[in-house]
Amino acid sequence: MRKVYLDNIAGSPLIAEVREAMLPFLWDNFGNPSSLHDWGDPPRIAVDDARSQVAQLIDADDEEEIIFTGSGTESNNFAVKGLALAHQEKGKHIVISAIEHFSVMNSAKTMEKLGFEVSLVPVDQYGSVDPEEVRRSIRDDTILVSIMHANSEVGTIEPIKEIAELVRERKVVFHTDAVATAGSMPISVKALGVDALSLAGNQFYGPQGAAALWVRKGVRIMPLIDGGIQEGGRRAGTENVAAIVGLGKAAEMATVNQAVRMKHLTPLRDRLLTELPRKIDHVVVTGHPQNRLPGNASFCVEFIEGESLLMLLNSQGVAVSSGSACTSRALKASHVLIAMGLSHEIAQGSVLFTLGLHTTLKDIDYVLEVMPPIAERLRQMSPLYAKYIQKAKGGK
Amino acid sequence: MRKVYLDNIAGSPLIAEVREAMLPFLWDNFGNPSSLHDWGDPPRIAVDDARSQVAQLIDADDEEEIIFTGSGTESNNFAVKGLALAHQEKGKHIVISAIEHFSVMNSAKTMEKLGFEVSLVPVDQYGSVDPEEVRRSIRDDTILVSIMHANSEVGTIEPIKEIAELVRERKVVFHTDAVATAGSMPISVKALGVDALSLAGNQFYGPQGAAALWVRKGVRIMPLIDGGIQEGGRRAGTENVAAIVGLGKAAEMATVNQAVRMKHLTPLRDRLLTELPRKIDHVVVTGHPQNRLPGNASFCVEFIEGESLLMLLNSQGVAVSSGSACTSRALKASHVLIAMGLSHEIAQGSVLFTLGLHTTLKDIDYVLEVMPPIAERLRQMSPLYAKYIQKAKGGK
Amino acid sequence: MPIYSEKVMEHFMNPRNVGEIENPDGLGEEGNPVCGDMMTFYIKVKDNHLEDIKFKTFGCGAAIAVSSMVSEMAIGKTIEEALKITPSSVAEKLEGLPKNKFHCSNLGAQALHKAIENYQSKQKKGGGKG
Amino acid sequence: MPIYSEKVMEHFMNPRNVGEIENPDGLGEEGNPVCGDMMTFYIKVKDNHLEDIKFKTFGCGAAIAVSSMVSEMAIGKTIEEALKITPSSVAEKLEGLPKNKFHCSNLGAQALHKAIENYQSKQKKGGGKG
Ligand SMILES: Cc1ncc(COP(=O)(O)O)c(C=O)c1O
Ligand SMILES: Cc1ncc(COP(=O)(O)O)c(C=O)c1O
Repeated sequence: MRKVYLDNIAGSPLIAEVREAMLPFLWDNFGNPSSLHDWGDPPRIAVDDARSQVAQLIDADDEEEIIFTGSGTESNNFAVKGLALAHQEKGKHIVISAIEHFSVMNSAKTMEKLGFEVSLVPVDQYGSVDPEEVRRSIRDDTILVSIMHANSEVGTIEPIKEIAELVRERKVVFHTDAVATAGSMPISVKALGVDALSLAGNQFYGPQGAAALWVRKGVRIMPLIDGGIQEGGRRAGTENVAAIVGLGKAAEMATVNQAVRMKHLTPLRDRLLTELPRKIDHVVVTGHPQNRLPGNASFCVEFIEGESLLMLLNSQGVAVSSGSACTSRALKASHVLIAMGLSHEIAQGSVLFTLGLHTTLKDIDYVLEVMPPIAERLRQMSPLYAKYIQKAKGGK
Repeated sequence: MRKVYLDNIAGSPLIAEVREAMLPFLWDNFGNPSSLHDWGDPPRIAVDDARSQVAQLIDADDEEEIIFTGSGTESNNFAVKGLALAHQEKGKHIVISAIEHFSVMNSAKTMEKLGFEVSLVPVDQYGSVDPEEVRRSIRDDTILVSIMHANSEVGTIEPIKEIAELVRERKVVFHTDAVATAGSMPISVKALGVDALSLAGNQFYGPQGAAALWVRKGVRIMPLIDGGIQEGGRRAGTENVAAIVGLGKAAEMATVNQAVRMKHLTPLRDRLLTELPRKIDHVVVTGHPQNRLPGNASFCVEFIEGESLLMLLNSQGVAVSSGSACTSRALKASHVLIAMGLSHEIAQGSVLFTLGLHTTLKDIDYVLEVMPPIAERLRQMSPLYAKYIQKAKGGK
Repeated sequence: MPIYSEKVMEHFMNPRNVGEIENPDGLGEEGNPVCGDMMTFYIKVKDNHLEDIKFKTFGCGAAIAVSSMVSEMAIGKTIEEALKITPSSVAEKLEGLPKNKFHCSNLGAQALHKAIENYQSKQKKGGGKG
Repeated sequence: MPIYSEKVMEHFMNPRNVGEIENPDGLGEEGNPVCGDMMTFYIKVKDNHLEDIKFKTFGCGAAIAVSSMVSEMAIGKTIEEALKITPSSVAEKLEGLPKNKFHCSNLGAQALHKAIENYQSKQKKGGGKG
């Protein structure tokens, strides 16, 4: 059976160059970058190099603005909690969007428990944040705004540059979660005009275990993880050298190959976005029709629940994910789909294809071939579909 | 030139079995343990297995009590901050020892900033904590005691079982940082009687990037890293599967081989501890003479500064570390040595040998051969030594 | 371990008794779209026995497997026997369900019981035919 | 990069002018054991020139290399020239010092200056010989 992996958001294979770069630091170069003897030199040099590579990926002038962390989730926790705590003498109000990743959303909730106040900026039906809405939500005691660069569940890219301008006018610190975009499309922290930006290597063919938070020089932040003075005292703990090296290499490869990669992904994504609703009735595309991640095609298939769809696709060799309640371990439908105004019933039919470097046109065509009978089969079992049909008949 | 690596505390090579276990999860099995399709199965099974292996290493009954984290530092931050925040309705007083690792020490300092109060329990000249001192420091509003199982800089093993008994009597939560001991000597959380315990794979030939906090069932803890509901909602972020698998395998190997490893290390350590002070005048052993880590031999060489000693040893192929001010990036002599009552002058001469699986008798003898002339050379340059000699002469 | 047992997978891939019964003797609905699982059970009763059962289910793998298993367990049984089918006995027959799926997706027994109640209340009203 | 430049390493491994001068014309001490670096400079002055310099240093690689470099830079210079030697000019000659080492370990110039001051104050008192 054909194997078609379209769940790159959940995990993706390392590219060969990243693997090669990491291997020496997993085996022979086991030293600690802090060590003053010879064993410390290769890891120290390698971590410095990786810092430059990551700085370059996001067009940061000063590589010391890059703080390595362990995951995108950690970067977001660090940003939200660390920036809020460092600026609390000015106020205790935080603004985020209603469709942030849980790592931002729940960090903000934790800050609420510590006496902060959080406002959620709504999104429209495409998952887009209106900069005006952000501006309106800023108060005199607002100290932090965090709006994601793109939402990975529905692919929508947010107008960060426009938002940043308005936030800067109010002299409020602005963080963006760019985990879904960094390495997948060109990013310049200078052009965006943000103060802090999260990115993670596992989203662009780097390994688990290394991510980064970029914080503009001069912007204060409180550490999330205290201890030794690694990362300039901003993030403690012995460096995960192999993973950092992998992140650096992945950043370098992305800087070079981004344009080619986008050219590869976009037509495949567009084919899926246009053809699937043609092959299956009652399928809605979720997210923005144009402003979306190059590898993201997301839908809701009406009258069907996502997990059973996912499992039947899996039985045909196709890996996808879903934002349905049953597929989430929290057993709640994606807050992103709900924030976009979809009903719970429709949100349950969520299916998300995240394409990658290895995705081919044949893969897409295979999905277009196997998925309609699966949808049909589930609809034949669905009491919601039965009701719909009955109504439609009754309506005639 | 002979290469003698005696800085295993800073980093150590992976053992072959760990490497083999990790490789498939770095390359082919790139799936996400949360994924419901076939790609999710191997990582999910592997993470479950690792959890059992780690539970077994520390004799924990329930593997769900194991929470994977990214580093020993993170485990300690999670323990101190998470346990304190979860129990603050009872009080805001925390007790730690004066020789805790910075990850515990500075987490406690952060809690001070958030309105908590911290008491430091002193240690004696050997770095031992007196359980009575701990008992005396507990107040009605004490909610957390954190005392390390062993100090990795001076090797001293603390009487955790005795301390735990006294703390339990007062119904206070007790955490121990066992990063230096877990995997290096037998540990049973049941026998120790603690409520939470930190451990890290990189201390027993596992990889960077995976560590754990064990928390007894029923003991509340607040997450340090919020987000998705990985690790039962207690530590968010996509799992670093390869590292977790490596930690699990390293735990399994340690469970099996601990006794043999200790038998290998102890005589080598003892040879260094007895012979070095014989070969070089004015050398003091730091830490406890008997209750110490099997691979730890630590000294202060009087009239000499640790970094220059370290660099000259390095020029002879020997890797060690030091607790001198110059070797620390914070430029402060080890707080551990100072807490043990050593003068700054003597603490500057700190040198730490941490032996490992690969250390041989020849390595030790090589150190005993090359180190005396190095010490002599540095003393000939030392104004402190000159003063000492002058005084000694004057005294005659 | 994989999240679902082999038995669950088998019933999910080949669910028994999917469909509707025209003019059923009893009909029971359970669940709602917020939690993501909805089931409708149709029963045909003869001589106090469940002569035929059909169901339609909108929901996850567990929900579909549970519905299928419930229908298989109940078919041919007396009303009294069928009312003894519980979520636990269904989960057991399925060789276990994931912990977090137990409550939400394991609504099959309730849906069947509702269908039976529906039959019984009609009986009371209409004098019955069973 | 490695933490120390090649030049620092070279001076650390082969420090020039280590030792003491009996009955020096000037003696200067700098540093303390808390920060971990201490230096003693001895000078011999002739015709207003630093005819000989020796030092003893307790400290890190940087401290030793700095002392060596300072002695090499100052030897043969006039008092006035020697007083122009600054921590920055020493660091420059050493092809750089790690940022965190700059202040603590770069005491060589001060120790030399103290030795010169010591010489000068003796001169004032004793009428001098230089
Ligand atoms: C937008 C966004 N932010 C943060 C994260 C968190 O990443 P991780 O789970 O790897 O920590 C993700 C993960 O997919 C994401 O898509
Ligand atoms: C006793 C102790 N606790 C915690 C740590 C922190 O470990 P890491 O730097 O790997 O996070 C160490 C590191 O050596 C340690 O020795």
